[in-house]
Amino acid sequence: MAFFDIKGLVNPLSTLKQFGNKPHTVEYPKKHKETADRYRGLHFNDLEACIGCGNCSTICMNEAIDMIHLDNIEGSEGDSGLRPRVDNGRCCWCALCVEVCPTGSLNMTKQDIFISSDADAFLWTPGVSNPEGKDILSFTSDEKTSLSLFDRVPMPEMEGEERVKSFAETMLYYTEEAAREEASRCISCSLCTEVCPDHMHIPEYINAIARGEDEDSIRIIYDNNPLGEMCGKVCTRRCEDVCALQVRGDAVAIRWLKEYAMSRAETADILKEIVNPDIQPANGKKIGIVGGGPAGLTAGYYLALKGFDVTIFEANEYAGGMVMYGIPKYRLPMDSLNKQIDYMKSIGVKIQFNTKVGKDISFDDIYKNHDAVFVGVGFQKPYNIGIDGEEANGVIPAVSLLFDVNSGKTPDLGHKVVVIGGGNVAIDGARVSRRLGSEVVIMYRRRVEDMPADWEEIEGAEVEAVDIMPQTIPIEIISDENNKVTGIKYLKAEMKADAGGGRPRPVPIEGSEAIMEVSTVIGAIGQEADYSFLSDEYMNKIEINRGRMVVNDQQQTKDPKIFAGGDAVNRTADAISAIADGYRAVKAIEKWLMK
Amino acid sequence: MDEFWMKIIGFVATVLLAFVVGAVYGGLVRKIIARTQNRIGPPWYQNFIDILKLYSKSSAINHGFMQHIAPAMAITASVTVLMFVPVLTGDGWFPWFENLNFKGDLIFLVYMMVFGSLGMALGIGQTGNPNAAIGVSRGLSMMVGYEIPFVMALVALMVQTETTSITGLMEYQDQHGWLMFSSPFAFIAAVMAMLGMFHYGPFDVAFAPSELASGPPSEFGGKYLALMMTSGSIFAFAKLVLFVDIFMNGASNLIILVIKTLVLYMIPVLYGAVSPRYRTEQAIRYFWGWPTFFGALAIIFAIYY
Amino acid sequence: MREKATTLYLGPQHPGITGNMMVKLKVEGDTIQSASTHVGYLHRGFEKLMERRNWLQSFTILCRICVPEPDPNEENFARAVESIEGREVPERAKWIRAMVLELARIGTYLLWFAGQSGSAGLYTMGQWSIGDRDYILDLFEELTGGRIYHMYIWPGGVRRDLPKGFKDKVLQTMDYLEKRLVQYDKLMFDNTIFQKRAKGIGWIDPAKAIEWGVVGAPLRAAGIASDVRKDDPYEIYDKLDFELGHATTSDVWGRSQVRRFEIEQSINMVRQIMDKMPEGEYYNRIPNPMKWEVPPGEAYVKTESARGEFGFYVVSDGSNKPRRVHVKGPAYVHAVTLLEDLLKGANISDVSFIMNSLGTCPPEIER
Amino acid sequence: MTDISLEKEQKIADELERTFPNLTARVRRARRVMASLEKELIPSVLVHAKDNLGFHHLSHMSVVDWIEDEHFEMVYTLWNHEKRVQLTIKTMISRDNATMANIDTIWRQANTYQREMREMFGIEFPGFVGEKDFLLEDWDEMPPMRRDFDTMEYANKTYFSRPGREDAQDVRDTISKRNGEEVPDFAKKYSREK
Amino acid sequence: MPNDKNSQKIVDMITGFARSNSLFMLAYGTGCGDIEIPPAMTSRYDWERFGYRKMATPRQADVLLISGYLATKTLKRVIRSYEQMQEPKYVIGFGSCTINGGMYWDSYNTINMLDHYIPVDVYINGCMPRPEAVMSGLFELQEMIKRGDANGAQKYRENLEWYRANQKKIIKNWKMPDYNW
Repeated sequence: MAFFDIKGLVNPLSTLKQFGNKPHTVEYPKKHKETADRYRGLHFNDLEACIGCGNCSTICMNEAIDMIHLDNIEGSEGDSGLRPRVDNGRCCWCALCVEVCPTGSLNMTKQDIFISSDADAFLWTPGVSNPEGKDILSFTSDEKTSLSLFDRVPMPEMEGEERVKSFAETMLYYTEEAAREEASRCISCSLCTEVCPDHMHIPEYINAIARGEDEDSIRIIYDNNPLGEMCGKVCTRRCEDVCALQVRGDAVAIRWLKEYAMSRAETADILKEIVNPDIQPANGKKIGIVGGGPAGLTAGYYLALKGFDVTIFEANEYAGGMVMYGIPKYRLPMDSLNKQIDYMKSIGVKIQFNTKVGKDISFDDIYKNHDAVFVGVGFQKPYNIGIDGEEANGVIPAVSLLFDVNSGKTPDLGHKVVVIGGGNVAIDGARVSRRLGSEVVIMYRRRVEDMPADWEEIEGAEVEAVDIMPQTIPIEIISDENNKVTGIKYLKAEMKADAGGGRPRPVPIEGSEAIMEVSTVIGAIGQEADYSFLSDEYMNKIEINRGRMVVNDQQQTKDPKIFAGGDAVNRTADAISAIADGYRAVKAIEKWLMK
Repeated sequence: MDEFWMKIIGFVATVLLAFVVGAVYGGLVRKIIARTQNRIGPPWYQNFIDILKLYSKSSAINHGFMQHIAPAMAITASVTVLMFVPVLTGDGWFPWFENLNFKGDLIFLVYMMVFGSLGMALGIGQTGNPNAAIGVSRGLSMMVGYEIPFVMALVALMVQTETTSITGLMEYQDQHGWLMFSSPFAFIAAVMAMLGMFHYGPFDVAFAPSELASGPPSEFGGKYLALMMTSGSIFAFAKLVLFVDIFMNGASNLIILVIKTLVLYMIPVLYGAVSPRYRTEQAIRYFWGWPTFFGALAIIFAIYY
Repeated sequence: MREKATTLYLGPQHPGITGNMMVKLKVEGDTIQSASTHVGYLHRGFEKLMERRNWLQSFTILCRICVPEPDPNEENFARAVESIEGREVPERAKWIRAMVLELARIGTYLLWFAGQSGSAGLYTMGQWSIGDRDYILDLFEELTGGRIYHMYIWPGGVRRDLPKGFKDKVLQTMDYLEKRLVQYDKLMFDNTIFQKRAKGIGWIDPAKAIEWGVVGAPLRAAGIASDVRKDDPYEIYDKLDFELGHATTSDVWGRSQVRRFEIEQSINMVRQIMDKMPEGEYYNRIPNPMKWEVPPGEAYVKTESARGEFGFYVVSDGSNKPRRVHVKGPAYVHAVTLLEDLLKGANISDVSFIMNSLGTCPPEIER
Repeated sequence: MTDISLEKEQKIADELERTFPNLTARVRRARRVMASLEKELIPSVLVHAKDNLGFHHLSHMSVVDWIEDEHFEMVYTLWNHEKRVQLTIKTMISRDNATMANIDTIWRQANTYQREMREMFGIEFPGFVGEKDFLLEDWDEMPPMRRDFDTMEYANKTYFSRPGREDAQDVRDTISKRNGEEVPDFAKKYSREK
Repeated sequence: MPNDKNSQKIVDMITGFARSNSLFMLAYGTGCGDIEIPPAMTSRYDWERFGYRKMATPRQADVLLISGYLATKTLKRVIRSYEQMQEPKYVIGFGSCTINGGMYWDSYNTINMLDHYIPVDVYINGCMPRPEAVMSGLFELQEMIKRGDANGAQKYRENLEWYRANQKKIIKNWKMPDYNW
């Protein structure tokens, strides 16, 4: 150091000139500096968009988020009715809850100050406590940044040209790795279980798959669904419609994960070994089941487990009902279904094949020889198309076509087939027809997006070069002198908004009439039940309303000894509802007989 | 008799004035430092609020009799010092603010200025707080440091003016101009010593928060602290007036007084704002270096003046 | 004359202590005979808590380990998990991370300016530098949504991309800070008194420095050029052009100079990063956080924080929760054994001064 | 870049294995060498690494509780400033009556680590003098970092939790109740964590 | 005598004004919340504008700012500091962790509810609360003081046994003088 360090004295003093500078103080509270656009302030929850999945509550490591009932919010399908409440005495503003919110309803706002002298005031229901937060959202999570995995693991499928060559399964299903990945997307909210008619334990079996415990997964599936593999392939999976992830992305492939789990049990023996059910000793009660469809099989299986002596009367060579005969084999191979039925047989369910009730055995016999009867006959009889000329040769109901094909026949449909309808059966008919070598057109009255069929089925049809003609109303089937179908006359339609507020209706466009040359017309408008096996006596005992048997919530008909389920009972008319009916009937029968 | 009462009223008014001006200065200093630190700072009257609040606080903690003595001695010392410093001179104000003076009061003042600190030291020693004890010992060491140049400067003045009374000094200045100019080395030495007296700047080692928490007043809260702050305000003012009196020929009215004292006050304040603190021994070395040199120079200068 | 030794407790409630810890001093006069550090006032049991939290949840509590500079914690944890799991990090994320770390370093150095000068009584410096640090915090708020706890660097990349116009703001702030550095120099580094206070204080024997576990600026001030960014480059530090601070005096003054030099380097690095940052993805998405299992393995990763080598030892047993996360902050050595050694024979005036020069941060000692 | 030569790392590993026959060393990647051996040899290996191999810096020292296998794993991480290589040395010690050699004579800062380990894991270091309390004060439970110490339980027992949150519902329960669904017990472990 | 009441009122107003506009905080960073205090007290937010200051010793402080979680070891010191403070004294709970444990709710070494150990006048929520929030909390406290609602110290004196029981539940080794406050 120099003798006297002048710089060391002058330089510090020179900084005193800062006195003249304007202070850079933020004059809070006179001026409130706005927080950044991403600021993680207090939460805001859009109560309408929130589905109450509780994922925010799960991710919160501080257990700051409770799910609570709010007075004005009722639960509904796909909405648990619960809403998050944040304990701000625990919150650390990490915004992980925002990142995992599948709907994006929970966000953070710019509200940065929360002060109270009351320690209990910090329970904060976002959206209720701060309705004004809606306009000052700051930290949000979009599809790209969200931690919810919105993209489904793609399902491997067969090539379009390959598919139509055979009835081999078109879906190649998940490999183990893909299944684990897909299963791990599930956030376990269980909203799906409410929508599932059978209330399967969906989050549990998916989590079991995610953790690599496939056998546990199978056991959980078998807890209330003995046709898991079938459901895994062809279920209408309404569960996926309410999946928390489908709000902003793809639903978890619940159905295919079930398929994956069930396919781990390759044979009935392995299945038995895995499920290893606890069969109760025989209790001496006998149950007769009419119809070996999903409802009947389910009822039979669980009744057998509970020690009942169960006999199923099945009209056809194989059990399974519409699932066996109404679903094409490229969706549900016969082996798969038979495996499940074989397993049921192995635990003591008796099935009398080729026994049509009303013909081979009278319903009266069954009624009298059993302690209870379960009727699961389903809908077999197709509706008529309801247009002129439908008596012509070459007009076949889709159900019949499917029955024939599934029974091993290969009917000749000619070069061009038109399928009328937009449901799954219509698509099945169309795709089967493609496999039989015909060109196929689907005529549907409304738009493609209105079709009740699964979008995957529609896509599958498109891949297989099925031509879909939406907004087309057939008006007449034209046949030649031999009463053989030659063409179909149709009108184009436009969609008009319904004045009553219902869904838009197709209205024919005048002068758009055209004729298409076809060789076969397949009608897939719907089916109804065939109650010819019931004598008048029983018809009177059992109330039948608009073609359906009337049952109480225990599946019990007016005759307490007769229980019913399946398509013949419930409106939804799908396999999983039938299984649910069967399962519910089991409980009711047990309760009724063992009381 | 009349004169006596005038004196009494004068005392009270002086103390009040000293307190008010001292506290306002305190507030201004905070404001000025704040501005150098790029911020706005507290309002100028903040010190009043602080002191008022402290008076309204309970002060229940008791470390014994001597603890009560400390603030009392501090305030006594500062009031006494003030009493012997003519605050305002000139005709109109004179009887009220001239205060006491006698021959040799400069020496008495130097003694009284130390007296307060010693009294504090006694009281603080009683509290048993090591921070306070260390603070006191540092403060006393510092005092030993800055008193030497300061006394040397005063000696120079006394030698030069041949009087030991403040009024004497002022009379001298009336005739010969400010001592600040006629005895520059004494002024330099005194100002350098003054840096230490105000405990700002590099010489706040006795109160260094990062070392000793609050330093000497660590154990004093509430009213005690209020008393100490009051006495501090008065003492600061007294010291400033003393400097003004002896180097700048006092002030004849309030405005001049404020200007002169404020200018003088800014020296330690501003230097303090930009200076880290010296360690005790460094501070003493500083005082015994340049300031003492200037003090000695001043005495020599005065002898040959 | 021999004075009686008194015991002086510096802390935990004491303005001169960085954070909440205590140094028990045996003092004779102003000279310290012996010192011992007492910590635990901030112990939260992070390592235990992380055993209860899954990998993603752990990420949120990590940043609380060192409050002034949380980012190296996040960086370390993210890198440890990525290294165990073999997860790729997008190139852009690496650049963003480096930017965040450098900004954090600048912020911490600014805070250190305040601590170092404040402990010497130069409060104006603290008022300036903490005020200026706020501009860095503003940047962080804009980038991450939080001023202090960013929770931004997470396994797989970073949480959000740079907001619009962020680059300009960063560069503006850097220009501003560079201008302010001139003022800082004048006030603090040119200041005779500061130099007098700092020179020769807290001397660490350069020959023993490595062995004593000295890291970071104190080690560089002892003439040993050691920096994780150079020695064991992570992220994109090998693509940046920067120099390390260097001093040989090995005292507080040397450490101050090293830091003073490095803040300038960091400003430069941020500029380089803003210039060279590639476009692209910033995040390699992790699986569903509740089910995210990290394969068994372990990693010791380290980051050069503003205080030196910050290490994380992370062990996974293959479950969805960490088996063990062990945090080793530089202060773990600096503020305990090293500080105790350095304080022996020092003046009490210098305790806080030396502590600040070592970059003491109690929360990282105790976690 | 992937083809970095691991020569210097391999050399260190070989050197270690040659000197200590019971030691296994491997190169994990560039700049990372790992060695494991039995606990008795630890001090001599550390001294060797420090004095002869240039690992002067003790980066970190840690312990992992493998409660299932009934042992603690001690981990020492060293850094060589010249060669820029990190050497990790591991050993297993038994979990009950856990003792480990004191190394604060080799590295002074090991003192702190050992104090923490003694307090947090209950590992004793014979011959080690260090102050008893480190992070905790008047702790009379099991050393808290042991895996079998349940911090949640202890916190519930010792500290208060603010009431007013009892009305919280579980989503799964709410939905099952609405469904009339009965989740079998064996499946509950797959339900969402509460 | 109405006159007396009025004068009492005026005295209260004046003391309320003085007390609320001159808050001396105890400079005790008990937890991580302390990191937002420097910005609040330095040039960018400058809380000295409102007469807030940091004081180094409890004797001189009016406000105890509990900046975040309290480890049990710190709790003991905090209680001690609190009892040394001169009345009127106020406590501000800073951050989530003082309210219900915050993110350390399951830690074995941190308390969850501060108001079970010392009375709290105002809580500032956040983790970290911004400097604005800190200042807002202090404004709230000012208002309370003016209204005469900030009477935590009185509560503490009245319920001392309850507080002591809670404190002693955690602090096993109770070696504390009884302060004659």
